[in-house]
Amino acid sequence: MATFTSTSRQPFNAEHVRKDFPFFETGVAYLDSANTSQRPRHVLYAMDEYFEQFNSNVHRAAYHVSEVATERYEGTREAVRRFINAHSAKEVINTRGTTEGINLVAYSWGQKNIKAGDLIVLTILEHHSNIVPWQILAAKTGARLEWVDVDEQGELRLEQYHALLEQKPKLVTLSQISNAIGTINPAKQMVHDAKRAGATVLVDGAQGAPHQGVDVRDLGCDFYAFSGHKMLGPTGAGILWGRRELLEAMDPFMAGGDMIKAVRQEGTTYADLPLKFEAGTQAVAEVIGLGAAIEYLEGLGMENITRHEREITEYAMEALSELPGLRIFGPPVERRAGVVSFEVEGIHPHDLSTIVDRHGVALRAGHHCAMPLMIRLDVPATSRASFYVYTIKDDVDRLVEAVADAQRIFA
Amino acid sequence: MATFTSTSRQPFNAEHVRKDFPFFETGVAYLDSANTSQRPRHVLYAMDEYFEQFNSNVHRAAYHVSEVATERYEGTREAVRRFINAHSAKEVINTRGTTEGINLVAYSWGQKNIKAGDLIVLTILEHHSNIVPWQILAAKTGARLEWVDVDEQGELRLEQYHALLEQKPKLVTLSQISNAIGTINPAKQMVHDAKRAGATVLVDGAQGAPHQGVDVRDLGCDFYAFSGHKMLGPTGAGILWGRRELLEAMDPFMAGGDMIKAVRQEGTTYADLPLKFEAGTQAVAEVIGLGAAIEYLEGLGMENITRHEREITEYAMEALSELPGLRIFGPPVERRAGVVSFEVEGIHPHDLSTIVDRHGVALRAGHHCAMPLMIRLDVPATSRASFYVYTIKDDVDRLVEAVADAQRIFA
Amino acid sequence: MPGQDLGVDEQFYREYILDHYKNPRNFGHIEHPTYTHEEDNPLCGDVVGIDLLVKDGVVDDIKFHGRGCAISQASASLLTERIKGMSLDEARTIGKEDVLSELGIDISPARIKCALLSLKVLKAGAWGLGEWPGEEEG
Amino acid sequence: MPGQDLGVDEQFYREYILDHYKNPRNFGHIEHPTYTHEEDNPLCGDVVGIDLLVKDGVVDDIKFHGRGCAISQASASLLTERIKGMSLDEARTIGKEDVLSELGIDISPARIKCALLSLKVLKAGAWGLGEWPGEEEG
Ligand SMILES: Cc1ncc(COP(=O)(O)O)c(C=O)c1O
Ligand SMILES: Cc1ncc(COP(=O)(O)O)c(C=O)c1O
Repeated sequence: MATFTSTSRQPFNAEHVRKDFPFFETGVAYLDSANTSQRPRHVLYAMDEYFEQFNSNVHRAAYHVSEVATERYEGTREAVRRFINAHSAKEVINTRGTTEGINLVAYSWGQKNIKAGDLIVLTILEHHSNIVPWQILAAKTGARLEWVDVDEQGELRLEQYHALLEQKPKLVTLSQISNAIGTINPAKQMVHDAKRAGATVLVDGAQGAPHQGVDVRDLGCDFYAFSGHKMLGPTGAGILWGRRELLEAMDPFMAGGDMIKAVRQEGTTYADLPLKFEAGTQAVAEVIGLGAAIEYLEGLGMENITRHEREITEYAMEALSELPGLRIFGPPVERRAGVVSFEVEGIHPHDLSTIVDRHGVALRAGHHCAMPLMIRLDVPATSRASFYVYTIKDDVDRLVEAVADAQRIFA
Repeated sequence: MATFTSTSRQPFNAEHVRKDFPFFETGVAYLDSANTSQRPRHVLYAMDEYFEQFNSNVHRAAYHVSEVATERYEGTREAVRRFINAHSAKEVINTRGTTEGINLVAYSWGQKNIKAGDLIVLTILEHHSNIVPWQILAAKTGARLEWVDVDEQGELRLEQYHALLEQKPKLVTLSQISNAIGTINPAKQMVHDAKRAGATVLVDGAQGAPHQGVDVRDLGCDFYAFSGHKMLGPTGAGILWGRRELLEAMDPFMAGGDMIKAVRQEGTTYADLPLKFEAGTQAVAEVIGLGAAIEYLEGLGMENITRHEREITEYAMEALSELPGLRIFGPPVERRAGVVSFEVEGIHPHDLSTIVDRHGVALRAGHHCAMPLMIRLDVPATSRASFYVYTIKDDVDRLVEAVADAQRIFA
Repeated sequence: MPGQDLGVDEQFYREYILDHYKNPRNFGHIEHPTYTHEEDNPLCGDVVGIDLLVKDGVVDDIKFHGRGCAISQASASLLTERIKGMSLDEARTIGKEDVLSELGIDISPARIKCALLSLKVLKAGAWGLGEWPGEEEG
Repeated sequence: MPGQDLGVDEQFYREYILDHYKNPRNFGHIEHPTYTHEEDNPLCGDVVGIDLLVKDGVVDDIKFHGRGCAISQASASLLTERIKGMSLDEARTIGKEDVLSELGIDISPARIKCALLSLKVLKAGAWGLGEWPGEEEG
């Protein structure tokens, strides 16, 4: 295994952390980590090691290199189990990312358990990946969707949520953190209340897992989906965690190699968890890379990461607020993850993005896959800066300068 | 872009090709390429370049690095279009691999088009990934499955196939090449006949694309699925090609970010092809790697590859046949791809695999995800050696020696 | 690489683009248009609608409305200026390249859709073209 | 790394394993067994079935049948030898480690299932254990 960088041993220091990420040699101020993160050498090395030393498929073969590959592949499963504090690694399913995880639940759990007239509760903060699968399921089954609204600060209206829970929803689905405006939802309390109301609960952890971490047993939900590529891992690997009893009662999602016990012309028996849900050749190198990313995050310490992001976020909110005509969406910094979504009077977010890009600042403009929220906020799009372990104040300074320049141009 | 190795300019020479693959420094005689291939530096560099220089998500952002990433990502789509000679890059859908591609068709096309009593024809040579999705679809819809059998050489019984076509199947699905015993099916003729009988036709190109290449328009099928990881590409990226009219008439498979035009609380409109079928963050680095693999294959020339594999296969069949008690399954070398599946009297394939592994020979033992075929051949498992662009006669010699050693041990 | 391009913004958002954005020409509606059509670019929320009044095969009047980024709105404004008074036949020959060169700036792939939205409205709507080749971009 | 391990095969497939494979002890069936159970390992097609005759809490007779690789069959043969004559209570304490150490060879992860198939049959079948912890391997 590539030896771990010394970063982890020292008190957290983003300037040092940054050195582990080859991308920063480009000089770009990367402010789009809520979209996808950069990846440290530790992760790239883990994948290269696979490609160079034990490149082979997993589970299927009895020769040595394949056994090493299998061990590493399954090693990630155990690392994930530890990272999210799941009861068993059997509950940890490899997916391409959050979207596949949610779709898996919508197909395999939803089509079996949701019936006409059933209520599905979601929130206006959700990412399209946690909206559209339920719209489709509702349309197919005749179930009803109800949305929890937000208040003026972009925080969920809990009294409305509780009123909806009285209608005994079959499923409640919510994000731990909003990718669009950074709201940290009171997920634990909401899950608790939903469970008491008898609902099955899915938590979209796409932003939660990378920035806050999670203890799925403490959180109390039934399903938890997240993406490796947003937490320093490679593209192509993500995780769905589910409670064993639920996963066992579900039909497979995709079918094919590796998810079977025995295939006969007359019919097929399926493999036990977790392989039942991993049909076909998986993203072996990427799963191994995800394991390395988790190792790296654990080395930094999730609390350090959250604290660092809070600092940067506070700094960014203050600095941006000083610009005239700039309006920030979402809650105060105490209930906000490392995301600052804003609009600048008179400059469309896309124009702003183009101009700051010419200053070497990568700023996201758009609806952030949260169109219902944009409509609710009554904006066509926002500009969004999002932060991670490697973000430094200089990145924020460059953003502020670039925005000021755009204001000069558009004045 | 990493500069292309000079390999391509010279007449094909596996000894040279091999030098592009870092894995071979391990000294392992890798004979499991039908399972997954090794990857050349050209592919690893393309991914590293992404991670180091323009690591970002695609389609969603307006800043420079994301535009470069999008350009490369879409560049693969065009490379695939060219490689398979599709009419339009819109027909090229990114998947994790063959299994996901087939499942996509089974869900999105199958659940809409297959009705109770309909006939689905497949073959006994199929991989589980081209069996189990249809068993599930048949069970759900009440459709019938009929299997085309093989003769004693492991070649499809075409008279039986034609009899089945008279029953007007709704869907015919077949592999271009059998991964288990290497049979090259007369796919073009079979597709032609199936189309004449009015069927929709899927071809499983998991072995065809890497070893023979394909011209989907010449082949005449409606869907063609294959895996990047079997053709020098990274794990986690594969392709489904489909005829535009069919893809357009299909519902999406997975839903979420990027596959939408507009999401409203009241309902959602879907993106045009190909994005309609690419929900959520894709395996960006891996798709870019797949593009590099295709470039590399084109540099070598598919005809050279096929010719080289034929030579190695012929050599291997001759050498193995000289061992006492060794029986090779499947057709003569003229109608066989680079796969030699065999059994050795008195030695179980797993024991054989373990012993040759100790000689540094990676040989696959098992059912090769083709259990119905194993039952038909009346063996619990076989040993399988499979070859690719980098296989040299020395690999085969080492296999033969190792098998001879196993025979001494088990004598 | 970016980061080195400081100072080129003024060039990128040329004076006259900003001028067309802030003071759009032919902005508004025509009361009884011969053709009228509106399209949006859902990805970024840009909207452009165009009303055409055709007399004797000539574009007698043209107005646009909409909202969105400077590129989409300036490009619409420029397009209306160009087309007004043209014969329909001549107007039909206007292509992507014309629009882009008239903008006179280096449009990045992600912004091409913004730049071409007004042309798309004209082609897909007013001239009833089903498929719009500009979709291939971006 | 492999490739350097040439010559160790004889050690790996020790004489007595091959002997148990070629000349399995206690092979066959018991006419009226107290317990009988069969399992297969679908992945590689190994099959092992075990019949047990229990008298006064003691394994009076045991026979196995099956087919598969040397490891699975030799391991079954060794297990029957070990258990015959044992009290049921004692036999129940036999664990994975016992079976693996009795084989006395270095079993690679992919072959663990072969080595433990007979123990699984005993535990899951004859002793009615629902879940078999050995599943966690491989
Ligand atoms: C013929 C055939 N079909 C389908 C597959 C499944 O491909 P994948 O595992 O990449 O999804 C394979 C390989 O395993 C194959 O050889
Ligand atoms: C909150 C949230 N949910 C879901 C997703 C979808 O994740 P992915 O695109 O990795 O499937 C994202 C990221 O895009 C997200 O931020």
